Amino acid sequence: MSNHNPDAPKHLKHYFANVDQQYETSKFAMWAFILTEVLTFAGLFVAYIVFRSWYPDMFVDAHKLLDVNKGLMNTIVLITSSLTMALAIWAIQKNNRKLSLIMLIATFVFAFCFLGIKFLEYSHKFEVGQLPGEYYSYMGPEVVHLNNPHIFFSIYFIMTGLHGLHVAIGMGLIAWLIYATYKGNLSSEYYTPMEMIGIFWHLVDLIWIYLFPLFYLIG
Amino acid sequence: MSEHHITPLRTYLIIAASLLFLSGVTVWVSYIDLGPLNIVVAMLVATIKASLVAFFFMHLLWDDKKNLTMFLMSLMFFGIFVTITLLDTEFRGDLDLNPEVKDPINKRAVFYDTLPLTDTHGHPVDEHSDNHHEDKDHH
Amino acid sequence: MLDRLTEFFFPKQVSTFASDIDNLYFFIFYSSVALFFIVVFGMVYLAVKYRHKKGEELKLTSSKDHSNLLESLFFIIPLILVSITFVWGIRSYLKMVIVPDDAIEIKVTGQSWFWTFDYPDGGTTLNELVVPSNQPIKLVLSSKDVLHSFFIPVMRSKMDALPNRYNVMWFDATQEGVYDIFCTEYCGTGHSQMGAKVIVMKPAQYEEWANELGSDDDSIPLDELGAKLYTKKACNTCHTLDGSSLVGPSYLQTSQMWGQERVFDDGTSTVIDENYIRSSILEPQTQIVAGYQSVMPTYQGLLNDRELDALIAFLKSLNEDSQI
Amino acid sequence: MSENIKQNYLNHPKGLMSWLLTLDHKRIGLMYLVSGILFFFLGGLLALVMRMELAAPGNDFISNDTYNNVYTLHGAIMIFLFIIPAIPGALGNILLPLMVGAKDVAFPRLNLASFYIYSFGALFAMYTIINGGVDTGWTFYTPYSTQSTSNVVPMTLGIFIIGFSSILTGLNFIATVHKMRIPGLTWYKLPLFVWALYGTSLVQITATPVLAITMVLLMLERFLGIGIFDPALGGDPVLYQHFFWFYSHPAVYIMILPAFGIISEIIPVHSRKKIWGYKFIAYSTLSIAFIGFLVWGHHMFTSGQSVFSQIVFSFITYFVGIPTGVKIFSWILTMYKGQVSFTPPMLYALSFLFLFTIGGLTGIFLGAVALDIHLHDTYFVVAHFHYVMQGGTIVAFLGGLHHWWPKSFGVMYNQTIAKICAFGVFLGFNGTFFPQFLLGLRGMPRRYATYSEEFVELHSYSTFWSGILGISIFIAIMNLFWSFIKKNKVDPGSNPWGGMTLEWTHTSSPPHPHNFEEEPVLEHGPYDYDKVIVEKTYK
Repeated sequence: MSNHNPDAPKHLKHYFANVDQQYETSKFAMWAFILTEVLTFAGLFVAYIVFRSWYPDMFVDAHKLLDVNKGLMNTIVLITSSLTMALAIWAIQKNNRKLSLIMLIATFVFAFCFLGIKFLEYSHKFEVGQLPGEYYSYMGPEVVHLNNPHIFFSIYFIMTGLHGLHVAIGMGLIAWLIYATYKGNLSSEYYTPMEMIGIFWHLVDLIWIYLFPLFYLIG
Repeated sequence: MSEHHITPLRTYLIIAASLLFLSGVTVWVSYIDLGPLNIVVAMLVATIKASLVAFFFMHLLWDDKKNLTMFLMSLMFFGIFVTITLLDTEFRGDLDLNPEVKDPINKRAVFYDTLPLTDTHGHPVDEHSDNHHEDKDHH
Repeated sequence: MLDRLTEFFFPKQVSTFASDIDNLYFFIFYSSVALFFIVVFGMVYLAVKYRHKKGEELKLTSSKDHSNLLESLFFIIPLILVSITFVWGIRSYLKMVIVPDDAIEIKVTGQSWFWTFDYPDGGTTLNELVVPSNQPIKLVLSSKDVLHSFFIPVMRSKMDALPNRYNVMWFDATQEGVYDIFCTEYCGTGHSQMGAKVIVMKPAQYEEWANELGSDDDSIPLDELGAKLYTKKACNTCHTLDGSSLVGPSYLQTSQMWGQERVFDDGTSTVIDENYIRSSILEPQTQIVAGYQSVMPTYQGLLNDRELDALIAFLKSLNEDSQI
Repeated sequence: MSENIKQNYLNHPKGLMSWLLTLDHKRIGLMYLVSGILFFFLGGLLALVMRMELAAPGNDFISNDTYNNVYTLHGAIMIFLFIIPAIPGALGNILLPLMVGAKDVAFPRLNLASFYIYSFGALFAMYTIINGGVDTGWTFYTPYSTQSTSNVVPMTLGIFIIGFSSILTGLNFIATVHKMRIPGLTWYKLPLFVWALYGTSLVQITATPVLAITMVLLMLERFLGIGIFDPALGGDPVLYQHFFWFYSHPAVYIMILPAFGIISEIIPVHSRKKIWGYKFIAYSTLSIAFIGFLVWGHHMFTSGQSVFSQIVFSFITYFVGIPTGVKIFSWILTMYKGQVSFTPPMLYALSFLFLFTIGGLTGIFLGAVALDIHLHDTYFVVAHFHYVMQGGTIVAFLGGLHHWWPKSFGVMYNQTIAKICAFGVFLGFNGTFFPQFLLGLRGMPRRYATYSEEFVELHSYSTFWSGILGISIFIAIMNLFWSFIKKNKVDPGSNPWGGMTLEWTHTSSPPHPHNFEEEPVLEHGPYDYDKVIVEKTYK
């Protein structure tokens, strides 16, 4: 039992009966992890919903301070990166390592663009004092009549910040995937890590799909 | 691992195109004033987009249904959290016998009283040429 | 019998809804006792009856593992009991939230660590809620700093005091007397000392009291008035008279240091005199005595000039008393 | 069983590193057990300090501030460092893979990571103690927690980190139960402890993320004043309570469900009887786990939440009572026509039934809104949750330790001492906490360092018995560990209680490093005492 079956592929852990069991287990656990991710964001969505219903006018007016163009650009960037990620998995399934590698690098670059645009957005907000919480100091003519716009910016920064953190973590994971693919550790026989990180990356996209309209479009 | 479903390339491209198209649609719609329907439309579009991502990019359509169950469970618990919290926050003072319970005493946080007015670039407007107010802005 | 039991379990019943709540308690109590005895008796009976006797061989045991009758009973009996409890609980609760129209409204403000009561005709008391009997009283609660909770055991009533929000509770006292009020939402160092009293008076007596509110102190000497204020205004929560330090420095110590330098936590110091005492009551946050925390709330608006003078006189007198 | 039976997970491989870097679920379980017990002792010591202070009114023993620190740390340590991680982390880790016939959990590396994350979080909690404590209560209610000058941030950070460990353990167990069962071990043939751990894990992965985000928001409220929970900045403290209890009420079920599982194992084995209503117990576990998410507002009946939600929460709360009642009746009826032996684990199980029934029934008092308003935040609540958490969970945990001790570690404790201690725990517990129901009814608020004269008698009574409770628990646990030192070994093939699940029938005591010598084959269900006679073998 402890003697390992010599025919077993080297990525098969000894405590699994076969490759399929291992793959299915990882994937199922990944989805359980997605559940925890969704519920982490759930807390923030609840805060958003509650405060929006308490301060409807403030939310509508404060959202006009956000830059829709940058938001839309980020949406496009992120959707495209999702596509390239899916294609990277498709390529490795077809055992086309080179294409897979290109797609992963493209995903990485798009992720970088996303954070770049986010950085531009943030730095503008910092300049004009549209900051979270007590650091808020922007009293321009559009908002001077509003009650507590700092709450809108608190929620905006926390939600997009946590999302940005996920993008950054995703970038780290993708960088590792690029390395592993380059080294030839992944193939159509074994691409579990790419599939898992793919799911994570699509989740990041999925959350942005909600953040974008909630903050930039309908405030 | 040969039996795993491989989604055709065409599917991915079509899905990505629809996602981009829907993103355009939701921005376009946001410029039309539909009143309270605004949020409904935006959330509807977002949900369609999210389902496309989940079912096709994340392969839920072809996966073991347990994985889909996990995902739906997360949405269900999110729903529970929102709904029950709103039962409180939306209905405080709902008996209307005690109207004072309904709203906060001070609608606005105190620190706004000391904030100087600014222009759209965040620079203080010298309304009262009040010097010590300005220092506050430089942190 | 039930009265004796009520006395055993509960404090006095003073509000109109107290007896209803106690009856609800006894309904659940008796049902629970019955269920509990079924459980414990069944457990002991089965365990003893089917015990593995010494020398008895191990054998195959019965395969019985369900009984439709028993299982439906498990569902139905508790379901009936909890349904009654739920409906009763809600009915009594609604009585507790719907305030009668003719209620007298008193504003209650919690603050670390005392209660302030503002009466409808003007006038304020600290840590003493005075109300007429047989008259609905509506309390509008709020807090100046952290969460507090206003609990009157004899009225079976309790409500949190939130900062920046009002909460409402009401009661109708049926018996004159002096009863305890506790703070039941944890609020820091002085939480367990944040008690107050509710004084229920006959309506006529209350009228008299309300008319005199705020005008009764002119006749007594300053230091005696100060001694009264020391407990009435809750100074005693944080400042002792025997030299030991609680949350704040003892009055005795301050009194003994009269005319000497006092060092503050920012390194500055000042001479203890009337002005210093006055400003440390009205603006306690500006100068913090070294070794203590900045927790004292301001008494601006809670003490008039004569009362301030009285407290100062009282404090000064402590040193003289101790030397005798 | 073959020659190399002498090889077991405790002696192979050897060396400190082989322990620190072990991927073996049994070793990780043992590490959880030891650290959990240490925190249990620390928390217990703090409890005794509190009881000492409360023996008489006035501040005779410690000051208000010290008392506030002590009770906060008692709560936080017991909940976050002991009860929540200890049962799933220790007993669950050791037993779950054995019970489903797997060689390990689904992700051994994650399992080890989870232990180290827990230790790392615990370091923050310990730093809090060294640095002067934290005085907000384990609930960290805003705005007190945003204003307090004590170590709120290290403590919440520690809890945030421990949350991750909880999530990873949950993920691991769920994947293990779903995917690692041996062929033929269908859901309805699983031991009920596995069902209980499965329910627990579901709650862990669903509720804990919300705790994590709540702690983050609380820290941000302190650093940035974000205005979500702080009323001075437009936030709402009641919203904080919603966030906090969305996790912390389900957390009650994280704590109690594994205890249910342990009891469902002990009673049929020591009664040698098929368990009564297997499916009822299994499904009531899942339904309790689910309903647990809908009732958090009953912790907030005096907070000023809307009347509507008061009614809804009160209504749903009662639905927790019904599946719980079904379980209690099923456990009792399991003994019907069995062969009951009064072994130490069984004594703990019986005392669990007694104590938990009181804990459960007093919950009914608190669910009735009108009555809860009087009882809220009084000693009645303190007594109620100690009857559930200590009389329920910890008594079951002790029972479980005594039950699986010979299996997990291959040594047997002194059974006479164990029985005496079981009585001591039972008496000491009732003596300590029963008077507190009366205190609460008479209006004694909780979290008070001093109190008025009228409560003296009951308080001193409670303090007296708490000493007996403390000593009994301490001796009970020392008795267990003493068997290690005395090397009172049992035969590797022994099955002292005649258990029927895989861990008793298919592996040695202590188990083989890879759990099973040969691939286990399922021969009978977990409680088929009506079909097969399993001998009790010992030594």
